[in-house]
Amino acid sequence: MMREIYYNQALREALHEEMNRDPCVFVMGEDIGLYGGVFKVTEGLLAAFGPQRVRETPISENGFVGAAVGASMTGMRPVVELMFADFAYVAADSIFNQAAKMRSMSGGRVTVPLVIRTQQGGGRGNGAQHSQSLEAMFAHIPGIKVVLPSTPYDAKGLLKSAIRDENPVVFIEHKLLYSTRGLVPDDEYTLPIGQADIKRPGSDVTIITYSRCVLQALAVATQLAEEGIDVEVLDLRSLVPLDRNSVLASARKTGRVVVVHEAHRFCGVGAEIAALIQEEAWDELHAPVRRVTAKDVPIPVAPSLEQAVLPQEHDIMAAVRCLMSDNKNCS
Amino acid sequence: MMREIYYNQALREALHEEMNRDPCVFVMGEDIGLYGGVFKVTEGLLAAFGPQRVRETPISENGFVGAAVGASMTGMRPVVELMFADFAYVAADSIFNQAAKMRSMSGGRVTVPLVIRTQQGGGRGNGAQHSQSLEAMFAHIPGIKVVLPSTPYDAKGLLKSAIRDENPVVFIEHKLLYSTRGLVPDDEYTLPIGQADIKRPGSDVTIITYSRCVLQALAVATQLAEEGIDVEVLDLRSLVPLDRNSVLASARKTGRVVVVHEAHRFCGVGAEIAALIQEEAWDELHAPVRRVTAKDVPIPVAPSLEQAVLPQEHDIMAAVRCLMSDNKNCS
Amino acid sequence: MPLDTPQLLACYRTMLLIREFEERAVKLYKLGEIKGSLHPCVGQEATAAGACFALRRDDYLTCTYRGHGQALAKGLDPKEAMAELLGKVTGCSKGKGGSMHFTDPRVGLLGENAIVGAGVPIAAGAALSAHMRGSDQVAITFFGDGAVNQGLFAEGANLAAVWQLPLILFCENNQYSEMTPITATTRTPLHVRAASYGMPTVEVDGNDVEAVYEVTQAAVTRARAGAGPTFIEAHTYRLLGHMMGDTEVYRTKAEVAEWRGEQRDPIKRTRAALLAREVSSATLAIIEAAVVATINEVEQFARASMLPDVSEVYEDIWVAAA
Amino acid sequence: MPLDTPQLLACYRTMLLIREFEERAVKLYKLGEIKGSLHPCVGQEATAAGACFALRRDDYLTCTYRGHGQALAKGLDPKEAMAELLGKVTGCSKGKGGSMHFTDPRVGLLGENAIVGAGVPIAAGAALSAHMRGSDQVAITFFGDGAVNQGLFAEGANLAAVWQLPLILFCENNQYSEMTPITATTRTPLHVRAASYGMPTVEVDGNDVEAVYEVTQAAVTRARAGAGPTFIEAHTYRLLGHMMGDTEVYRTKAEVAEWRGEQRDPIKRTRAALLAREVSSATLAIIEAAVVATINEVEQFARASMLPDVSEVYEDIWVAAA
Ligand SMILES: Cc1ncc(C[n+]2csc(CCOP(=O)(O)OP(=O)(O)O)c2C)c(N)n1
Ligand SMILES: Cc1ncc(C[n+]2csc(CCOP(=O)(O)OP(=O)(O)O)c2C)c(N)n1
Ligand SMILES: [Mg+2]
Ligand SMILES: [Mg+2]
Repeated sequence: MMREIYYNQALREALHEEMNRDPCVFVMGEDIGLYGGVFKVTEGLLAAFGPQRVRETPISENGFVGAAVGASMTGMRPVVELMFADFAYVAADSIFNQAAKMRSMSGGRVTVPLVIRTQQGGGRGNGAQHSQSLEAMFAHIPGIKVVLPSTPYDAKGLLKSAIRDENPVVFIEHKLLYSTRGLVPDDEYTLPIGQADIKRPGSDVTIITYSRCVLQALAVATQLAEEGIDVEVLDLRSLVPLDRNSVLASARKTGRVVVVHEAHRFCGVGAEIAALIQEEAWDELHAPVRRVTAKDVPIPVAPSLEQAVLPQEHDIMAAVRCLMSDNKNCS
Repeated sequence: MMREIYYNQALREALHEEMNRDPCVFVMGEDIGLYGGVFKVTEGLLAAFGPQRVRETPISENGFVGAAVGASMTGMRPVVELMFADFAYVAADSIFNQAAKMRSMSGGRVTVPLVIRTQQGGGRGNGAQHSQSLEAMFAHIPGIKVVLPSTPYDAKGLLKSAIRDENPVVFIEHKLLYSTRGLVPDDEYTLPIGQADIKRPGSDVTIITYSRCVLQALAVATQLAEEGIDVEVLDLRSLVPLDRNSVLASARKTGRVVVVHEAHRFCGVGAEIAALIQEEAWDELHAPVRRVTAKDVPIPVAPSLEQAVLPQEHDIMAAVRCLMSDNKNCS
Repeated sequence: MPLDTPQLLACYRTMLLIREFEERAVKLYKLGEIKGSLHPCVGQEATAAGACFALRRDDYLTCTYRGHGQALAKGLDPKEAMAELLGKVTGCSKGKGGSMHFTDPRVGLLGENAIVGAGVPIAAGAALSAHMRGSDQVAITFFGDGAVNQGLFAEGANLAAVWQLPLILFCENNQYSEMTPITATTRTPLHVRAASYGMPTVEVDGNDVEAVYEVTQAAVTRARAGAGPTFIEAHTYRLLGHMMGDTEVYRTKAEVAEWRGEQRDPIKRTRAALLAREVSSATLAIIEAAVVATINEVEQFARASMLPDVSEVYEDIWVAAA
Repeated sequence: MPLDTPQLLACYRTMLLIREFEERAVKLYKLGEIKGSLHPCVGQEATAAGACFALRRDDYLTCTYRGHGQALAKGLDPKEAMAELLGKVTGCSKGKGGSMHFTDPRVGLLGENAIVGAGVPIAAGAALSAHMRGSDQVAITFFGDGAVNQGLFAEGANLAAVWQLPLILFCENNQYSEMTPITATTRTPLHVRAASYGMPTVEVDGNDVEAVYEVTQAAVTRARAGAGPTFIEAHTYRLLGHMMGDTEVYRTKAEVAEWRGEQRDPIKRTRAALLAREVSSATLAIIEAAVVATINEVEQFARASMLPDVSEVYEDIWVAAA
């Protein structure tokens, strides 16, 4: 049986179930206890599990992510909430120099089963320091899995898998997804990390994307279907590991690819996917891989500008139409 | 007239001349005074300019880079030494949330004429936390110029320009370049930031690279010339701004491109260059753009492994030969 | 030196302006005219007004997302401030920065900051700059109780102490960092933590504008004289939620009501003090009406202004070469 | 409780082992057998030996690039340690970590760290883990004087204090951070900085192994009893340069010579203390010879071991799903 629930509710269920299942799982972060987190993901956990396992932290991200690394090396399974992905910069050492490298530096003797949950993205006018999308940074440095679910179903199943994973996982939610709804099974389930999902099959063009942009891509696909353009929407769901097979299979099938993301363009995931596809599927491509991304400027607050900086449906539409046309210089 | 001097000497001359020219220029960092910095770039500056302008800092990178941001907003021109690029993680907030965004967030009312000098790269067995190449991270986040000189001549001319630039500049040296030598004019000169340099013209294949890999590319080009393969080596010199025109012109000329860098592959600069070239020069390419990069694992210490992880001349050679062959699956 | 009556009146006017500005912003937020983030400083007007009254226009200031009051007290044009909240091109940052990034170097305002603690090193750098240029400018940085737990505070405070910078570290201890009481995140008083870097500290009733002025004035005098930094811990309280939408489950209505009372609310207290100094209530009424009129104009200006044109997107990122 | 003579002999042996290990590593570095980074702890053997003698094998330890001594004192096999320095596959990290990343969870060693300050939060997390699992394990973190200036120290110390974690923060104040005297980067004693978080602190002569043991033992007892963290400031000195190649322009030969003398060198002092307890010099000579023999074997083992095969490159990054 399925129920329709919110994305943040799906995450909450995942946390609740995993904390019930395994006493080593605990959550920590800022304002996650009584208040239930500023996006309400941890609501109710304090009442259910008490302050030891729902641990309020001082505003010291590098410190408490570092502490989570130490706890995860010694038998616990911390799930840390980083309130905004933008705060990854203050926690960057603990994430990139510690969590990501600990296993390798110990020759495999230690494991770091740590989850860092965070949320990112723009569209709410929160400004340059609260709207960034940082997945490319997390994915560039080896040693951390990077997961970005787009639906309540994926969010729940992937968060449960992230918590059970023996590796550090950065689990990136999107601030505009919390209030979206979707069907989620009553029964327990998990989803494997590292498998992309065809959210809509199609034959003319592939849109490769993840997180909130999946919703935009699906809306675009629906509109373009009316024009007779059959769009496939491939949701990567995780960047590390990347489901190369699904990416290449879809690229080979349609021969036309647009990559869409809210992160900046330069050295973003779009660049990686484009580079990969042209390397591996050169002869099957009908046209270059196109990218629809945020512009390479800090995210401004004014709604007029924020919209212009972040990828919009019409931008995706234009890129798809460009690929379907014979004009190589249209986008 | 030209003299042959070391790379670190070239940098030292640039600092010395700029500090002489402009009393607002000052340097700060760890152990840069009496000791002259662990790579000896600031040697002699303390004696010449005194402890106010050659300022020894506590080990608090986020703090002193933040202070440099504040000083640069208020009339000074700090040149900060970050001893290893790997420490950018502890300073990441001051770099990415502050320096990079300050001008935009103020609607252009403030300027941040700040230089962060650092060095990066592997090859010395310094391990996972002291060997990283982080240029893609600096370049991904808009608002900072990113410069990586490969020769003493470029190092001096570009550092002087970086100091005079009104924008924040991350100036990335390479630990294995300090002891390399090259010709540098006696007379004062500067080099514009944002212009790539053809270090060797060629007609068959373009190697696009920067920093120490330029030396590897030139060595490869010399060897391949004996086989009759004429390699062009394009030294980007800066990633932000990127000299798109030179990149595309060379790609169009040869139709075959290898990008080489020591940073990790996933979402690295190679991905960006490959994505850009296939977007813009699709019809002129004879083969997909190839990448020769560090493998996506933390840099190990053992010499056997470190060499296997970092790009070597034979890797570059193989990629070039692959492009010259008809076999698309060779690399 | 205590404030004389005209000075206290000036502070009162500033406090009223801040209160009225913030309440108007809340109204505009509820109307959907302001989007994104809004962290009102209602209740904390005395720290802003009292501390900034001790500063010169060319002194430097950094503060936080809750810094509207300090920005206005330092001299930011309220029209530019409100327009910025609405994301208008007439805003102090042309609508690019928004509520958490008011900046105006013309009045020494080096920026609010949305990263807790980040303003401390930046202000230390401004103080260093003043010192190196041989100017007698000082810098002040406002931050909350929760910020003292951030490594950025520790590093910035240490730099200020070691380099004996002309910096005032002004901590507004309003008892909560977001929804978490400060007692849950530190075991010792904040001024004890600051003193450990080797700088004088002082505690003050942050809702007493005269007291705030006096301790800040003393710190500024020390700083200008080259005697180094001072840490001020001002006890205060925010009367509204941490941000718009805060359900305030973490505190009781009674606690808030007490701080809204005659004994605690800084504006009510200053009003009473002025009356006690025999300023007439008619005089006060004139000031009060004038502030409301100003904020009406401010609102009108902000609403009538245009959103930035899309062509602005690539502006204000880079300074072009000369 | 003071050390009895067999215990002091055990500590003496550990100190000798560390000294011999480090001097051998220096020799191998000069021969080109060891590459990369090497930060010898010669002169600081008493802190390692004394503190670790107060720990159980299942207690946790983090330390720095200068932590070879602590790693060995905690029980790391010196063969694995030396092989790691040479980047050999028999090393504790299979040659992947090198000099700055000795790790062995089997003896509680959670890693040296090449980032100044980073070991503090990690150890705090291990202490939290012990506490949450209801174990009576404690964690200790060693760091230098310079690390106290890092935000990571501040944040980690505060977590330990607020959560009353079973953590010992062990500061080896050797007067310099790299080439910079600590007096240039802090205005107050380091234990004052630590005390401000609300934890007991103690200063100790770090070259007196008995004293180091006693203060650490007391801190461990407190921590095991659930009474929270302790900060120990141990005054010591490194007799060699910060790293290989350090020109040591920042200190005088006389200063170093003094610390090498009978009154200061921790090994000479312990030897004298043992003789004063009427341990015969013959007994000591046997121990000394045994340590040299051990290190000879260690060197042989490390040199004879193989470099890791290139096929190892992708190993030890990810744990495969069960
Ligand atoms: C580095 C960082 N961590 C977390 C946040 C989220 N956050 C915004 S305000 C705040 C509380 C700050 O409390 P305090 O310093 O007491 O200031 P107040 O809001 O009470 O004025 C938090 C945790 C942030 N903006 N930056
Ligand atoms: C975050 C960071 N900044 C700078 C360095 C470079 N560095 C390595 S050791 C060191 C000095 C540390 O001094 P201290 O903490 O006193 O330890 P000691 O070396 O004296 O044992 C510095 C600055 C580093 N490794 N990490
Ligand atoms: Mg507060
Ligand atoms: Mg030291």
